[in-house]
Amino acid sequence: MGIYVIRVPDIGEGIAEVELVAWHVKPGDAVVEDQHLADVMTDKATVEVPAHTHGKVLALGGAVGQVLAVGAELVRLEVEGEGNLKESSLLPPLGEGGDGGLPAMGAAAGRHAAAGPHPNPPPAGEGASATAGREKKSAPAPVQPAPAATERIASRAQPAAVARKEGDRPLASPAVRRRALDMGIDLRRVHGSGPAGRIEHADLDAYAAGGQTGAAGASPYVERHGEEQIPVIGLRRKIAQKMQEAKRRIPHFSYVEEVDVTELEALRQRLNAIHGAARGKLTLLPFLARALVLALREFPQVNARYDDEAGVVTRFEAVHLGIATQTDGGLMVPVLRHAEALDLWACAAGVARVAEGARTGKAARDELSGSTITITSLGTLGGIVTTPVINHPEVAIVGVNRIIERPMLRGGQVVARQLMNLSSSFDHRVVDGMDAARFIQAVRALLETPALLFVE
Amino acid sequence: MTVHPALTLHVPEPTGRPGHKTDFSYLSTSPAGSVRRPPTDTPAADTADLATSLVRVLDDEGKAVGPWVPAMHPERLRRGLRAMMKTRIFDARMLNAQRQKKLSFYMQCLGEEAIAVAHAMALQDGDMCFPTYRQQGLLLSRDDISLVELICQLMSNERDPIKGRQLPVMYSYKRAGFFSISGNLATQVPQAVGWAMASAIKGDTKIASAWIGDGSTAESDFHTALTFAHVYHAPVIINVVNNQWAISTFQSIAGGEGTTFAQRGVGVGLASLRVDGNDFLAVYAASQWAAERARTNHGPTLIEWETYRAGPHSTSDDPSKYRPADDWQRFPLGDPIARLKKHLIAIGEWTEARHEHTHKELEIEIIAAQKEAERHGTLLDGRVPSAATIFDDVYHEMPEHLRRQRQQMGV
Amino acid sequence: MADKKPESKTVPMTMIQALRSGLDVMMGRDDNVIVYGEDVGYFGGVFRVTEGLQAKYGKTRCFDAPISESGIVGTAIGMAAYGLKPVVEIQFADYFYPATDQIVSEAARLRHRSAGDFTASMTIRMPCGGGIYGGQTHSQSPEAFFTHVCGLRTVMPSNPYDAKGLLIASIECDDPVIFLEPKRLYNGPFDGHHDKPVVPWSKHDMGKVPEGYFKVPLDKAAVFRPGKAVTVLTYGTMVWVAEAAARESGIDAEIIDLRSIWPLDLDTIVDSVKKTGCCVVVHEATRTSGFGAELVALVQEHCFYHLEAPIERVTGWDTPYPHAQEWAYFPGPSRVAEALKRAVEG
Amino acid sequence: MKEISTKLLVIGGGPGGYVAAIRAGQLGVPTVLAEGAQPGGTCLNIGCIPSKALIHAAHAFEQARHQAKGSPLGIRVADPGIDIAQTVHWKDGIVQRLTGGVGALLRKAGVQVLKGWAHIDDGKTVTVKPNEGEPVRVRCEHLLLATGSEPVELPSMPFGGAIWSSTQALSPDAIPKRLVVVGAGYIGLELGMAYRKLGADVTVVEAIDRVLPTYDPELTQPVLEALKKSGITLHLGCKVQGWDAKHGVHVRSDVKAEDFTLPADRVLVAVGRRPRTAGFGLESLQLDMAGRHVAIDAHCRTSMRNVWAIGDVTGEPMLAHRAMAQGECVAEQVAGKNRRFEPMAIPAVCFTDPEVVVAGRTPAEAKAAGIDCIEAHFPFAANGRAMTLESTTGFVRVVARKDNHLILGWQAVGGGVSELAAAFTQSIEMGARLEDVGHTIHAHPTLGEAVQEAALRALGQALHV
Repeated sequence: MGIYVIRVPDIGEGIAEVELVAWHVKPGDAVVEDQHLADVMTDKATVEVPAHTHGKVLALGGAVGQVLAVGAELVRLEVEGEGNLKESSLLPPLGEGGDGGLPAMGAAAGRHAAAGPHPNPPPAGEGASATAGREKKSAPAPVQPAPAATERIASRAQPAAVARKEGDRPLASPAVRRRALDMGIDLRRVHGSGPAGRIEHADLDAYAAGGQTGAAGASPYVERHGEEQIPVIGLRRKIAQKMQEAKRRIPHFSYVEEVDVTELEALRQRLNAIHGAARGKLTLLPFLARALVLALREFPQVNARYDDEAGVVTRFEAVHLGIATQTDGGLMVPVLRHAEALDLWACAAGVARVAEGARTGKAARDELSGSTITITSLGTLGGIVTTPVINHPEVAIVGVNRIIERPMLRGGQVVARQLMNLSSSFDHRVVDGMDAARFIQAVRALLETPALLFVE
Repeated sequence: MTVHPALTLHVPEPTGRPGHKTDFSYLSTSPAGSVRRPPTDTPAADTADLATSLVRVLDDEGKAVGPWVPAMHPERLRRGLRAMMKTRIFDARMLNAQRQKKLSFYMQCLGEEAIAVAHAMALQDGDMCFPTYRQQGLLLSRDDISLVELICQLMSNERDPIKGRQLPVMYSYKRAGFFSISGNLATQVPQAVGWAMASAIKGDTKIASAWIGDGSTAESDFHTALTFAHVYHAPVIINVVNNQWAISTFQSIAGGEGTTFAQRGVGVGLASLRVDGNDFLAVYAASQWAAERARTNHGPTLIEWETYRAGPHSTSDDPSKYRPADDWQRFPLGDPIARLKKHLIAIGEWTEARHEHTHKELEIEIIAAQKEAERHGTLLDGRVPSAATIFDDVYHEMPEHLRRQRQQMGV
Repeated sequence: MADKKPESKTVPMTMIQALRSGLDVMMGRDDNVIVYGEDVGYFGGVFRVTEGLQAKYGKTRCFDAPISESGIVGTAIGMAAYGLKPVVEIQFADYFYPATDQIVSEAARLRHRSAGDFTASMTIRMPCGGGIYGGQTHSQSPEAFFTHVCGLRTVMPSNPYDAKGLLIASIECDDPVIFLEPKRLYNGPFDGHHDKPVVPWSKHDMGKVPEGYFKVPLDKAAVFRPGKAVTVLTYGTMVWVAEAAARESGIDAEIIDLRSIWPLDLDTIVDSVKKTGCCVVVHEATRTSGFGAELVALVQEHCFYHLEAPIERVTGWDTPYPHAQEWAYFPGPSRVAEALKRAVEG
Repeated sequence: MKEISTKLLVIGGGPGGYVAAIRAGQLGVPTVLAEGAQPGGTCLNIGCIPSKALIHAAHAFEQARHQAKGSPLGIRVADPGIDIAQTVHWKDGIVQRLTGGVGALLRKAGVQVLKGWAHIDDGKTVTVKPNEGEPVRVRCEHLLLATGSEPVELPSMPFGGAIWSSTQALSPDAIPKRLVVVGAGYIGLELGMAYRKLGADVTVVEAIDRVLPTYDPELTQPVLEALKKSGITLHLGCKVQGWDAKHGVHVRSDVKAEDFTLPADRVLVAVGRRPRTAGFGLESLQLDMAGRHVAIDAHCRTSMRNVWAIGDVTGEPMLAHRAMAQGECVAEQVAGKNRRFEPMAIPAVCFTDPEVVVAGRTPAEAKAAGIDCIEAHFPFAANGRAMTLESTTGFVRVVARKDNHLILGWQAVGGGVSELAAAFTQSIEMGARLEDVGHTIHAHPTLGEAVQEAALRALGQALHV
């Protein structure tokens, strides 16, 4: 028998260390080639580490949450033949982001409403946790036929306030169920505080008295003592580090300007009406991207990355657009490369693709790094003004606030116009206030007369 | 340029109103036996004179005179008399029941009994009548239609053969050649012509007999039917029962002033007769004539039967508001039952005593039938056919939307 | 479409020839079948539908009638009461009004009011619909008058094959049937593009009709064009207009040809709307209280939870049918296409 | 005809019907109950109760004979015998006491009982024809169909004479020497095993290739072994073709080459039960049907307004306790309350020897429903009480969700396990988890301990195995 050591893979781009996010095997387990051993995390993506050969797990190289240097020992296997302990060969770089298995901890635990006293994940090795997330829609075999249409009115009119898997019947004792019928309360909208989400009499009373609005909104009269410690690990830890770094090292200067997007919106809706069915619907983003591409031509210093240690600012002709995207694990910034070469629809499709890649963890490597300027938007929750944090090492970030219709004076007349704020932040070390203001005014001019967007 | 007087609109009026007697001179009549009887294959155009004269057989003394005297055995006359009496007594009893709310509605044929009864005796089994609601005599003159069943229809009770779906008196008896009565006026006349055309198309021997009141002849369906009957020489008899009144409208408003309804037939090309409707023998004779004409492929006949609607239009009508109360007594053509009774006595085939006895016998029979019918419920006591049955017979086979609606009704 | 495999040879037929063949087959099989109406005898009908029938079956089986719609229908009821199977023609659907009393109070009610003692098994054929510059009294689509009358069946074919199959089924049916024939489809399918030359039925697979006896059931709608994006409920000429709208708009519409307008094949409709989630109703007849209103009511009753958009209706305007402005009134493919888009985009 | 009107008319006085009537009466609803035979229906008169009585008697007699052959318990019994007439008399006594009791309860609740056969005229009118005397027409506001089910008859062997249905088998005039049972369902085996214990030579013929086909094989294995041990001959995968006095039952086998005959003094046909929907005008209501059963919704409403249906006539599971629960549910709705019939689980018990109980989902059903579950067994061989009852075959099995240990189902086979049914459905209905049952003190020594142990074992904390 021999010893075969599997080391922490070098995922590329000079990544120094990785974080161990989940184990899928435990000492003593027999493993087969390519079996999914563990998940490790860089600031780019989560990567699955497969077994290189058959063997039995002797030892694990670290605990979940521990940071390991690239090349460090990850798993030690007992294998047939003499193994690889002798030469310390660098392991072949892992395939493109692995086959996209969900990080054991990430998505699965989050979505499943398994409240209750089980903070730690089910014991590893059960092999179940990875599948827990992918539970098929369980079609409960109710003894009685599906609820009559009238019941569906109630459930349809008010979406169930309690995150239960669709089709699960609310757990309640016969006594609670009968009282609910008498009180005309649909149990599907009552939060169950009991074990496995069971609805207790107290819950029913709370619902009836305070009219429990949602899962979180506890009735004001009931004390809550639950606490939950969540270690800042994985993607969350990465985000924390980057934000801290950006805030600490970059003197942010924010500049907010109001843009009249009435014409722009009219154009957008016209294009959607004509080409929407065939080419897909356009949001505001592609137009803004177009505006940035044109404006950056006059203000290259905004389309740059600043390596403050080396003291070098690299300006780019290409516009690699960072798209701030909210994922289940937290904020990620996938990159739409060469935005300058994309027309409105291609840009829209590209944004959708990279955002989806980030959300599902399937983003290709080059789609997760290399952006030269970033756009961030909270969509309808855009707020009036924001102070976005620059995506280090970039030097600028453009934030889009919400569009609202307000009375404006035009030619002495009060007319309704659609207005939108752009809240942008700049690295004051390399971008002076005047340049930043003029850059934003250039973008504003393009957006306010959209025809200019199509003039090279 | 000549000066014309102002134009005036002529609105016909009856000669009598409540409080002053009717002048019946408007009613042109002919002496009994004076009107000729042409062969049944005579050309229609030659019957113009018969459309204005009045065929009568019984004279004032009750003797049968003239060329129209039918060959009728006294036993069949007695059966006719009995049928007329039965119809009149039945009407009287049912009027009573309506007053007691056992029926919701009733219509009598007081004073017109001879027309339906005698006409029925002139038809054959299989012929089809298309009656109005005042020809109950066609059914009451038969011995194969149960009085109990008729009364069950009047009471819309559980034994009503048409399941409480029609107003009382709107019978339907295909087996007795009595087409389902419709509440709409004159619709049955073109239907009768169609039925006759069908019989002809199939080379059958059955004929049709359509019925209509003087008032309804104003309906377009009546004129259309005359045209179709003439065009296709349909084997049909079209009976216009001119009982002078359409609810409160005198027959002149229907176009009878200065002319006769029978002349309409001649105008279209139908053989036409005008006959004394209260003269049992004349009715039988004229009906026989028309039936033979039709059955021998010589086409249709229009007969106007002069009579008088002695009673109200229906239980919801009060004639005292629009005509003199003594009209019927003074009506020149008299009472059909009295005239036939007088004739039978005159020829020694009947006596007052037998008349009295028959009257009592009929009353007992009708009262018993009413009692029996009431055992199956009345509209009043709610024992009517189940509401579930209203969904039957809308279509030949019940479509799904009706099955679902019955589920929603819950019965 | 072909619900029972017909055995006989299939030949190209226009809708006129298909109807004639239907009458011919039935008159041959059942000598109680009588055909009459204005000009239908010696001349063979103003649209030539009954051409040759009098010559073949004699004057007492196929004959002309006086110009009296109430007389034609009234006598037909009498014939049906006798036991015949009259198939009468109202020369233009616009002329049925004088026969309304006979149709509604008599034919439709006879079975019910006599508890089955008498029945009126008859078929009343009426050429209907516009598209031929017929003006306001040769273009109307009166189906809504009849669907409101219980006891009547209302049928409208959209192609020669269905025309013959449905006519035979109507004649054999024991109920009174109002058989509406879209005259613009007599010679070929019409998709609303009036500027294009007429495509004859011979160039269309629905123009191939078996010569012998076959029936298309009265209680079954046809999925004229399967699709997933939106359900179009329509009948008659509008079936072809809807198909053109779907083709030109690129929207994958499922077109249901009702064929039997009432009683209605509700299951086919509900299944389709539940699948697509949106619905467009199309008919030539005027909008208010048109039969489309009933279809909308039924769809919202049975598919409320599956609807993702309001149900659209494309109909004739609430005006008398114009002569010169025919194509402004006639619901064409562009109006239908707009409705499809509104329904799909919600 | 005499006519009465009421608010609720119940057709059928079986468990569903009489419970609905009593409950409605208690709630002040004017109620009429039409029952052609005895109150209590199949269950009390020719079903559950009499069959359990016969099974008990047979078991007692078999025990006596077992002890007579030298009992390890040291009991001495001389020449045991049975007077079957007295047994039937004893059973009939129980039935009369119960049907009498139901009659009293109905009277106490103010229910008007019409003893006669109902015929439906329309959705709100029923004519009740008594065996003698004048028919009565009843008009009602609410009509409740509780007509139950009847044994399925084989066309080749109609009931009568030597061909028994379960009804005749429960009132035997004598114990047949050779009894052939057609159908290895719960009725066939319950009575087949009872008659074996009464001394009859029993042969069971079943078309399907295993006994109690509606239960899972692991559960019925102990029953199969008991059948073989008791000397009952079993012909699986065989279909009966007919019967004649000389040769007995003609059987065609999928497995064997030729057909064969089984001599028989009596033949018990127990191939299933079908809903009683014919012969009283039900079809005239044109209700929506579910196959041969009346279709109902979660309120026990049929497709017709204010017409309700409960019990066997509405289909599977055809169990008396389901009918009773539905009866109560309907009565309370007629009284104006808001009720739904949506139990989390309905137990089913088979009184073979050993007994079988199922409640909730089996492991196979849970997997089929895509639920990630865990299961655990606890054998009675490791249960002290079972040993003291000389009955250590069988086990208790629990099925629960893997993620939150919510109990999904219980199954058990073994002597006396029918009494565990209450614990099983109580735990499922209450939404209990393995921990709830595992950490409840179960009395020692009882068969119930096996329930606790099964739960603990599922949690990986088994103590006694």
